[in-house]
Amino acid sequence: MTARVGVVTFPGSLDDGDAARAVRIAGAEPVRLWHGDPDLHGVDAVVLPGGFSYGDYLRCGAIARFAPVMETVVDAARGGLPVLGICNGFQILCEAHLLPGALTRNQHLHFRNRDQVLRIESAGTAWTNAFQPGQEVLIPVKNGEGCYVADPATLDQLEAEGRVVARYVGGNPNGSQRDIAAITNPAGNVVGIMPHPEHAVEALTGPSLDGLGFFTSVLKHLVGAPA
Amino acid sequence: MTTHPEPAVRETPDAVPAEPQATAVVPQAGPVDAGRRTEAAPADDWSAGVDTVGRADATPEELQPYAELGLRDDEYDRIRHILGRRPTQAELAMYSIMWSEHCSYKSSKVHLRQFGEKAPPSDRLLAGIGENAGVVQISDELAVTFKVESHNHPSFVEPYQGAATGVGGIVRDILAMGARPVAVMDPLRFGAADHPDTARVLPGVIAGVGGYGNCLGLPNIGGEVVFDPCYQGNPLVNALCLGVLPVDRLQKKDATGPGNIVVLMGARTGRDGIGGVSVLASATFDEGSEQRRPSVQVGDPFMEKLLIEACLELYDAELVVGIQDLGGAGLTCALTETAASAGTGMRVWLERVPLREASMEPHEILASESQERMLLVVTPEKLEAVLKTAEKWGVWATAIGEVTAPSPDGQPGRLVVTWRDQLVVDVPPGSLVDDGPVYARPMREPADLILLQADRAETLPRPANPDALRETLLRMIASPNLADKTWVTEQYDRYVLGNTVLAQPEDSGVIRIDERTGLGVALSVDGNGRYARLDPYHGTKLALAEAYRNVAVTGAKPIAVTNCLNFGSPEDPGVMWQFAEAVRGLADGCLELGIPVTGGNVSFYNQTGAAAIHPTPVVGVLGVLDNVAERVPMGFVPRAAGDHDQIFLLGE
Amino acid sequence: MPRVVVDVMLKPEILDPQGQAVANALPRLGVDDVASVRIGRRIEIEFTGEPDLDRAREIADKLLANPVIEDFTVHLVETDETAGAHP
Amino acid sequence: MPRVVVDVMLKPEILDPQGQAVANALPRLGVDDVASVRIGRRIEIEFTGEPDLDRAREIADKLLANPVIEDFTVHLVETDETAGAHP
Ligand SMILES: Nc1ncnc2c1ncn2[C@@H]1O[C@H](COP(=O)(O)OP(=O)(O)O)[C@@H](O)[C@H]1O
Repeated sequence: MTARVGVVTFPGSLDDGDAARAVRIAGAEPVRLWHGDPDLHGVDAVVLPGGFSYGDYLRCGAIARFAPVMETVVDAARGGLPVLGICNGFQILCEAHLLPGALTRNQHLHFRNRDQVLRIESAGTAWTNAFQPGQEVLIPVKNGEGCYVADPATLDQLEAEGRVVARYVGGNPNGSQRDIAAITNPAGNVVGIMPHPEHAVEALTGPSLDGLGFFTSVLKHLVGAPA
Repeated sequence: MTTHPEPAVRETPDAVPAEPQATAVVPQAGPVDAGRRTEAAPADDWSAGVDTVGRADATPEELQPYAELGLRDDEYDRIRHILGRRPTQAELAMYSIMWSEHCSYKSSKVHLRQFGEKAPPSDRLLAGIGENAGVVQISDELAVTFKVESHNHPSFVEPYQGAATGVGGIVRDILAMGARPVAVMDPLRFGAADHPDTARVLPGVIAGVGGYGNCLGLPNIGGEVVFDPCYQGNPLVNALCLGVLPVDRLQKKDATGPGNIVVLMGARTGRDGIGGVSVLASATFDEGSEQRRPSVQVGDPFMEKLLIEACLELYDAELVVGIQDLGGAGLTCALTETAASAGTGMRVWLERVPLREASMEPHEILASESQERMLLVVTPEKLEAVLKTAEKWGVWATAIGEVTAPSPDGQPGRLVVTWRDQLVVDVPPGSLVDDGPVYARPMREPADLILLQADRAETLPRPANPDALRETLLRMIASPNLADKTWVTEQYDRYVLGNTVLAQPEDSGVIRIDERTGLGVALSVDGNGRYARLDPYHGTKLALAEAYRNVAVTGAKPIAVTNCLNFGSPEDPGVMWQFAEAVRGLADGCLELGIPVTGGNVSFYNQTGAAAIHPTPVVGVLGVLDNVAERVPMGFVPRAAGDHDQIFLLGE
Repeated sequence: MPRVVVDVMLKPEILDPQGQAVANALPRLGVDDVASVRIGRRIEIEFTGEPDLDRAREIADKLLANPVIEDFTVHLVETDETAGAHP
Repeated sequence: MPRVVVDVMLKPEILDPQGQAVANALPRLGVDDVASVRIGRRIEIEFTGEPDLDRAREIADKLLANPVIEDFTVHLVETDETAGAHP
């Protein structure tokens, strides 16, 4: 049975099609989920894609968090469902308090799109088990509000528990504290990442194929997980 | 946004009377509106000030501010002749907008004809000049559409919003053809790089182009950034959009089928960009109203994204008969163009238009340039489904009128508009769209051209030794025009949609259109105002040749051309000559290269006082790649095992 | 130390997509009695010496507000009135 | 009609790059006596009925402010005190 990975479309989601394509290339079946429908249609994992949900008005992710689908996603995530939030999805996960901290305006105040080297710090999550710890990957970053902040105690706790999943290497594109690019919850099933692995899954359109690992990881995770 | 506090949809089919009789329909204010509508004066207060057709008949001698609206004496006389009476205020506003240079192309029309006359035959062209954008077939099933447009002046006044709404406007043009917008480009011109005002304009424009395009989810795949003091008081912000459609999804703007319903979809209408017709304020308008008429439109890319998805869903379900975007001339243009191109009439109840400010007057509603709106023509049976789709995507959709039959004698129908039971407009739509003035303006080669041309490249001193050569090279490298553009292009998303094969810093952007077959297109925009200033005919040909080359070197076959012609005042014979030469150059160049101009845009009056910008034709060329995997990127690819590429220089 | 606060709001006739998006989201939180939401900026300026309202007005005019689309007001607050200090 | 105003400011310990950018630009305008600039949001809420401070506080807490990085205050203003109305 191929795994079924849901991709949520909020009003203003932009990378939902790309996330679905990445899921497909990784060998799973993408299932499109609609923000207004609380039913997850039995998917095995969920991706909250990038974009500008609700125009990113007020704060990025602040309004999307209240979408009907999010109530189910939050509950399911607490129950162990693998959830990956990419960019806007990461912002939504923080707003929904599935992940600690917040994503704020880039320190240099500009939207920035570039190919970015990341170091995978934790290969112990549902979305990074295909990598080696310390492995460097090249993935596009593109955001205006990607600066990760949290209070020092939270940051220390993330570090101590090995929950910093990836860090920017060779230049921090947005001023994130401790160069943090991705984090996870204590259980390792929920991951938020600012850069866009779904844009690095094809040689023709991406800077590398490194993004694929995030999607193949969850398949591996699902096979290993008890049904 | 699907949880509008009320359904986004507020009219049902039976609210539209079958007969084109004036029927009072009280606009129902929803909760969101309620707060803002409370300021509205009762309807009766307004009717006193509204200029109706009856009043116009009864007061033929009333003085009207047509000159302030930019209409000449003879143009005003023509309007009176067409109508057989003086126009109402609303009609006057409509004629002044539709007969403006911007909408009527009255100074450029006689020249632009060459694009059609000299166009090489093409069996790919599904829609050409005159449509919202040209449509070119690229395979049995697929077509692409692309067009470039200017938003120069608004971007000088308010760089962020001006540039943002420039992107929004061209995207709606593409959407109106039935296409999904898939990429944007932005040819830009600024004043001197170190001028303080450039420090205001440039970051705002870049942020605006990025802010709108990024939020819409359209990759930016190329453009230009050029600095020259001639653009100091008049920067150029041109925006190009590319769209893709299945051949059989091509949409028309024609308001065919009497009895069909006219639906306004998208944002609510506010007082955006009606500065031009503000002299028409009625006596009942309170003091301080002047400042309530912003000349700047504010864009809402989120609304536009929803509008795109809603429209595409409507097209795929075959729910619309005709569609037109609302751009420069707002409802006026959309209503008259859709009716005129079908030869039908239209009956519109203006008070049904959802407003942001309840105190708006009829001529303001007709002239408003509020962004993110589309006009649809739908059959009565499908209205319900259309409104449902709008509701799903959280955009307003309101039935505001219906299509009426041409007159029994075969004459086209009339556009009849009422406002709370008052007849405010009764015109032949074609008179606004097609019968506008056309001028063959005087032209004269600029007097200083001969002096400029005398200063020939051959006579310039050349670097004579290695040191001089080094110095020249360093100066060139330091020139803002040759410098790295990363500061700009990093602010644009080039990855979204996952089909960008080439983008900055490549010569052309390349977009994959069909994931299955690898079919794709390459696009480049180029222009050189300095060449065009020296010789507009050849300068324009050079711009075409450059864009053509940029497309060809990726491995694509160039097949279509779009253009944006940025010039000074057409009333200046020197500028008019430059314009005519540029058009002739582009038409001749296209003939020689064997590709048609499929559309474009003219922007006149780019000048500060008497000083015009350099004539700046910007030319976009589109090419097809049967398989984007075979595209040739710009850089030398490192070879394994010490193999080396050979380098050849082609041409002189 | 007192601060100068500059409130910058979009002119009433200018579209406020942010406010609109928030207003549309409220019913989902069970809030049905809000007629409109407008979102602007609040800027707190601390001077090295005496707070200077005229100076603040000048800064607002030149830098903080865009007079084409925004209006602003300037006023003085005691430090412990500011949002930052009183959650 | 009175409105409720919610002022949302970044917590003092959170870096405010926008405010800093403004502060850094001031010397160029000849302003040398500003110690710091902080930029937040001012949200004006109009209720359909009586303005409701408690309701506004609840909205602010749930939606308008992110408690991880922001503090807010809520207060009532007469309409003609708002920035929008008094340029
Ligand atoms: N305003 C812009 N928007 C997007 N891309 C741009 C813009 N300006 C320049 N570029 C891109 O940057 C690259 C370099 O531009 P330029 O220096 O003008 O190159 P060239 O001299 O080859 O035309 C090109 O890929 C061009 O498309």
